[in-house]
Amino acid sequence: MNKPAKIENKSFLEILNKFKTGIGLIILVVVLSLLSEYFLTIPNLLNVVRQVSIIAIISFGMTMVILTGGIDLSVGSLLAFSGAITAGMIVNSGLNIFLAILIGLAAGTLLGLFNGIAVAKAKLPAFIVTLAMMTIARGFTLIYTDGRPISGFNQLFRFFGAGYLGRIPIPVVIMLILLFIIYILLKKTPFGRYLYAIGGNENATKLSGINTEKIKIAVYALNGFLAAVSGIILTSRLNSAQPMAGEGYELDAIAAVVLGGTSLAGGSGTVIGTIIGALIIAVLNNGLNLLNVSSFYQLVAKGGVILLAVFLDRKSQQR
Amino acid sequence: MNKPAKIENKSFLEILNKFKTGIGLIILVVVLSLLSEYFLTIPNLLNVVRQVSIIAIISFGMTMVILTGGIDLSVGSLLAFSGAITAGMIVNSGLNIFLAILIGLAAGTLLGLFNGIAVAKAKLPAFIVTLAMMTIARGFTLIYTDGRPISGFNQLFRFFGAGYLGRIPIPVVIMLILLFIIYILLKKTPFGRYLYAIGGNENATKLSGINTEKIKIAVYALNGFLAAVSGIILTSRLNSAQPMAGEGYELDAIAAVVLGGTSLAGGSGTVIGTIIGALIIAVLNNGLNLLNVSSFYQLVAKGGVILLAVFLDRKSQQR
Amino acid sequence: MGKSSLLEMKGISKLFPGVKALDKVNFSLKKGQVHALLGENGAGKSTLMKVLNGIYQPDDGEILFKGKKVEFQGPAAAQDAGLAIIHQELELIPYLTVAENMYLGREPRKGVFINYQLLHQQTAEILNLLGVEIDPAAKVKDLNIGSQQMVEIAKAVSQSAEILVMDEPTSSLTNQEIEILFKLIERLKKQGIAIVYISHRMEEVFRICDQVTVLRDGNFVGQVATAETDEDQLIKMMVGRTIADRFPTMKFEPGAETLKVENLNVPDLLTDASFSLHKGEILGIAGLMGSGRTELAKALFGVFKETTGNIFFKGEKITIDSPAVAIKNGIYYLSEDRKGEGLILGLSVAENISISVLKKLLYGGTFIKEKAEQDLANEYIADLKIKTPSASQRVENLSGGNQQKVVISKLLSTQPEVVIFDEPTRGIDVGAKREIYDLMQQLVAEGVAVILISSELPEVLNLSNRILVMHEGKIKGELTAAAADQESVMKLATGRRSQKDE
Amino acid sequence: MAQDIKIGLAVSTLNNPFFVDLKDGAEAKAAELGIEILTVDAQDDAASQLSSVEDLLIKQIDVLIVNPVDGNAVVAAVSAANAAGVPVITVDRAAEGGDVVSHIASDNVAGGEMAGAFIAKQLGESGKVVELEGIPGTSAARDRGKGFNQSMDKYSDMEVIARQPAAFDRAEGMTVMENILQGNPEIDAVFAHNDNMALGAMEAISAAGRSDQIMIVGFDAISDAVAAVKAGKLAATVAQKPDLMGAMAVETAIKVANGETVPEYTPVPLELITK
Ligand SMILES: Nc1ncnc2c1ncn2[C@@H]1O[C@H](COP(=O)(O)OP(=O)(O)OP(=O)(O)O)[C@@H](O)[C@H]1O
Ligand SMILES: Nc1ncnc2c1ncn2[C@@H]1O[C@H](COP(=O)(O)OP(=O)(O)OP(=O)(O)O)[C@@H](O)[C@H]1O
Ligand SMILES: [Mg+2]
Ligand SMILES: [Mg+2]
Repeated sequence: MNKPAKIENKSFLEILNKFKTGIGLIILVVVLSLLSEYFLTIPNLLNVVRQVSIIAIISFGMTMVILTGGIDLSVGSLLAFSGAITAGMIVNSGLNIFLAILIGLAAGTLLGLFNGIAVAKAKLPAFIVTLAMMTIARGFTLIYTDGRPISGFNQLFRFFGAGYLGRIPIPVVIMLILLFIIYILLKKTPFGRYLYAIGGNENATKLSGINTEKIKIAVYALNGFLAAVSGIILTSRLNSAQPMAGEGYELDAIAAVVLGGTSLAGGSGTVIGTIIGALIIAVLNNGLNLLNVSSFYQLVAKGGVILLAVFLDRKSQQR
Repeated sequence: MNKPAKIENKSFLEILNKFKTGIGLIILVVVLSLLSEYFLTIPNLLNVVRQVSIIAIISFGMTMVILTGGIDLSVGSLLAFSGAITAGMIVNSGLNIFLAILIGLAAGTLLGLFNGIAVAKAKLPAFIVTLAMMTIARGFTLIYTDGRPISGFNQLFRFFGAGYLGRIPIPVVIMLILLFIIYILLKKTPFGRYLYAIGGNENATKLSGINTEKIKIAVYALNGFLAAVSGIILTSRLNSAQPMAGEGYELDAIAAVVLGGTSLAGGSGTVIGTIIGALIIAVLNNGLNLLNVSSFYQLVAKGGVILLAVFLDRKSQQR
Repeated sequence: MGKSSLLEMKGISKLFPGVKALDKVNFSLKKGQVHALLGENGAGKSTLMKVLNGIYQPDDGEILFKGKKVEFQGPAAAQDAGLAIIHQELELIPYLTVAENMYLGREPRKGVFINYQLLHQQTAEILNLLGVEIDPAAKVKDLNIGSQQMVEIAKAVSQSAEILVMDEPTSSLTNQEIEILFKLIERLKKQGIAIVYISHRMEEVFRICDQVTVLRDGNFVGQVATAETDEDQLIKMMVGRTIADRFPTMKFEPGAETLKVENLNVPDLLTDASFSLHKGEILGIAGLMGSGRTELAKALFGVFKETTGNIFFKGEKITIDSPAVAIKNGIYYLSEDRKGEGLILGLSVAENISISVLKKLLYGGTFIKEKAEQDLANEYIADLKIKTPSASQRVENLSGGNQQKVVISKLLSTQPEVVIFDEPTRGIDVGAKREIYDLMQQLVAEGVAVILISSELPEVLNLSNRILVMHEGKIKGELTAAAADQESVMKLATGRRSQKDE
Repeated sequence: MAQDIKIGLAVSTLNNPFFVDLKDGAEAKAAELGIEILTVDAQDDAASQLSSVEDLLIKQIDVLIVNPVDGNAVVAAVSAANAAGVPVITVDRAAEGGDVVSHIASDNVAGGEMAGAFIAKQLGESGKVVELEGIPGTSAARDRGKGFNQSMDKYSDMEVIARQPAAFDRAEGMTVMENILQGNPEIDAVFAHNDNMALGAMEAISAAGRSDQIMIVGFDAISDAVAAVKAGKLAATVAQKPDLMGAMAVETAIKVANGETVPEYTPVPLELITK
């Protein structure tokens, strides 16, 4: 039988494919380096990774949600809500910073948990549940902040968004740690494998005796948690909790996930792909600014490059 | 055998279900009538149907796209683009109104066609293609209008958005005509049947000798066309083409479709459900305005009611 | 049903909305017994086993396991108690590996992590035990159906259960793999494991089963020892009447050449396929699983883009680059994958039957004539005896055999001149099988040219006029009906020697 | 002399004609003086503004002109510029911290008050008024609303009977106004936080045939609105001079780059445009 040969063949192709998404990024980097002398400099690259960190952290959570075949449109609002709660706890209620952060994280997790219960237990479509949550959490945020930004933090709190470890910005450090943890979670733990299983064939997973509802609830809660982490970093970075923060981030995060090769139908994808996808978007934004492309043309260019990137990626997968 | 009983049973349940989405709407109407004396008046109801027409027309197209298992996030931008082109043709290029409208419709259809080709031929994920198109078409619109509204039409053009047939606003007339046509299209023609078939099992449909690619391309083009119709009505109604018109409409349209009971996975759903879904959203907006609910609480209430509506709907389907 | 019963199911009833799938069914099983569960499609076999495994809760009746009353709240509870099931429909996760699938929910762990080393080791052991060569680290999506079925079997075996349910485990296995399975069953039996065996293949039942329980329309018909019964009696119990012969006597009057294929190639899948096909004959294609029979059929049907070679239809060269073109030319392919490629489950029986000819059922070239569509469907429902409450029933709710008849109706509605049947009787009960054979007979009599691909060798041998044998994407030889027997076909199929028309 | 000065201009959004005018004013001035100007657009997202300012700093600009999305959030961007030794000028909205050498703006609170006073005067200090609010949480919505309501509070017989958000959007302004019209048979005036909403409301009111009963006041003086005021369809609009603002910002930036001293605050005149 020629079966073993076939399998080797396949996985070789797959490696090539994984590589391909990365290649899209590399091509982009090379082109931008040629076009702008500022692009390939250490300060700018640090700049780009710092910029990517907020969206990247959200898109890690989004990857997990999408792996199960779900979607979460509420992340941008959860981000704003958690940021606002944290800021409010510090500025208005005068809480200890770490306690405030804990409460902020809990707030995001809780709303995520609600998403999860509505999707897993009540069996409502994730799209609608999280769309409703997007509106509701935004409302909560505006009510809580009375529509005004909250600001006035001390230096310690600013560390999370604006601090450095050596030359590496703290948001990047946090992002890398989370990337590592989630990579391991997906690759090495039963929980991670169950996410793929649920996305691949939920019924079969249930028949294998796995409590799929619990897993799905956990994923949405985790996603809320990660949105909260982003929200707190953003609040710290901007030195202000903006009630409208994170608007539209859900689409950026989903785009990063799909550019990274994760199927929207669930069941296949990696968080490494996602970070590459997020980097493509961030490098693009940065490059277009450096090239001084005017903002209307930026929209066209950004859409075009995303289309091209996913086209190249799928092309390579088709053969 | 007790099988005949089963079928009657099923279709009875199905009728009840269809009815249920409508019941959600009826409950909403009753509650609002009790809360506001202005709600259940002829002028206000005409008002609501006129308001719903724009989103409804888009969501008819969205229903078809979603039936095939696809999605279109670009409708809001296509709406703006077509409106701007039409307005530009009239105001800047001084074209005849009908010619201008034809060009506007062609513009929307063309971009929709591009979506279709990218999805059907290049086999790219609809989510990403239309997300990119959302950005690109918005960019085109901003470039074409230089970010400024275009206005200054004659009375004839204003007829489409602001005119009346008897007491019925023209946008409502157009919406009803389109509703009828699309209802027939879906129910009575091979094209409509193929949409359900593709959403149900694309592979099997192809092997049954149907050119699924052509059908899918046509659906996205049709969706672009309907977005253009909406865009032209909106431009006429506002007496101005706004470059940022239609932002976020894609989510409203998708929400209407899903509230109307169409499955996001494709293969099942009706355009009648969609119009009910769109009405739920419009009635809700209208009611909250009439009740003078303050803006932040409106968000929470809107999200909550959508969640409730879909919950009741799914609840009734589960038994 | 003595004291030593390992399992007793008594008076089990199960109602689905409007369908009584099980009506006071009894079933008992002893330690070390291989017990066949027989019945037509839709008789309730799978449902009974799902009740046993805690997937469904019975509406009535009780289950005694080792003499104690049990109520499994879910599959996990049944697994813990020592029950395992091989599902009729493959229930595997495409993007997970073989090992991950086998131990899904039961992964060996090292702290919070999966112990992959141990996992692969355990998997390899089980696979070795079964004697199949499958890489534990391969993704399931990259395996062919047969290997996937073996993984499903291995998964159940790995649970070291006391009762093992096998729901049609052989429907997509090669003969070789079936032999492996039977050896495994013997071994498990010796270890005292009780096996429930569901199959539509009589010869298998007589070969490995001790006892037979028969269900009909959700009712318990009877239980007999295999040694004390014969095929005819079992068939009578199943369908309520006797079926004279398993195969009809075929009469061929091959006419003019309908199809001539020269050097048909599909990169990596098919090499230089050449053959001809005549009106009024059945051309059988035999081969092991993975030999490229399906690819040959699909290449003819225009599924692949990179096909090369010449196809002559009634002497005229044609280019088939899509199924639509093939159907226009009077060629129709019946897929081996009923759910994946044959049916649109959410649509009704009528909508499925009419889909290929919808354009011929129009008013003014635009609107579907619903009456004509219903009539068309009802005609086939009557002709093919499709068991359905009405033409507007969703296909999803039909049993497997009746679903297959719907796909065949779809094919017939196009009035094809060339029909390619790919595994037309997979998972189909004896009664329905015979009906499908009769239908082929009728097609041939009407002058249709038929290609029959089947992994059930008796089917190919009994029904074909000529037989092509494939191996590794190549046609290895052609045999006439008279010259062909099990042995000569297998020789070619395993690639041992090449020959032409012996 | 000024030839090799490089100015960075970070605009809050170009999806609004007001800021397009601001940008055009700045770019026209820069072109006139032969100065390089790099424009970035934050699309009303504070985080995106910070990122794009960082990108500008990478390009070693000499002066940063920033039109903040939000006064608090922009502090991070201002600090980044400060850290890079780049002087910062704010336009239209002020930064709540960091070192800003000059601020150029018209006063939105004052504008809101101006509109309120105008309405009160026209109505004889007694009447029912509707307020169409901008996007909740934006400073323009906050400040214009604040000014307007401060002036309303001064008159005991002026009553704000409905207050609804309409997203600074014309279609939304129309829809919301339609709904308010249904619920309120008596309305004397509408104040909208921008002209887009005012023009939307105007369409709704004229469709309802109540144009002669309700006066409408907008904000921004975009060209459509000015035309409507001329035609007597809008009662007034509060004019800011965005193009002037942009031009003044560039002039100030050049002075800063050349080491000249500039005033800390330069007010740009506001003007109530009436027929
Ligand atoms: N989940 C379900 N919902 C509704 N009806 C069902 C369901 N599962 C099975 N049925 C019905 O119950 C009956 C028994 O089905 P079952 O699957 O047990 O048959 P089977 O004997 O295994 O047939 P086959 O040989 O085709 O596998 C059929 O009429 C089937 O349509
Ligand atoms: N979609 C596919 N992608 C890649 N390889 C495939 C695909 N489908 C089939 N193959 C491979 O092509 C070869 C032939 O397929 P297949 O098993 O369907 O052959 P067959 O002779 O029709 O067998 P059978 O009909 O008994 O299943 C096998 O090696 C199979 O793994
Ligand atoms: Mg079964
Ligand atoms: Mg095959």
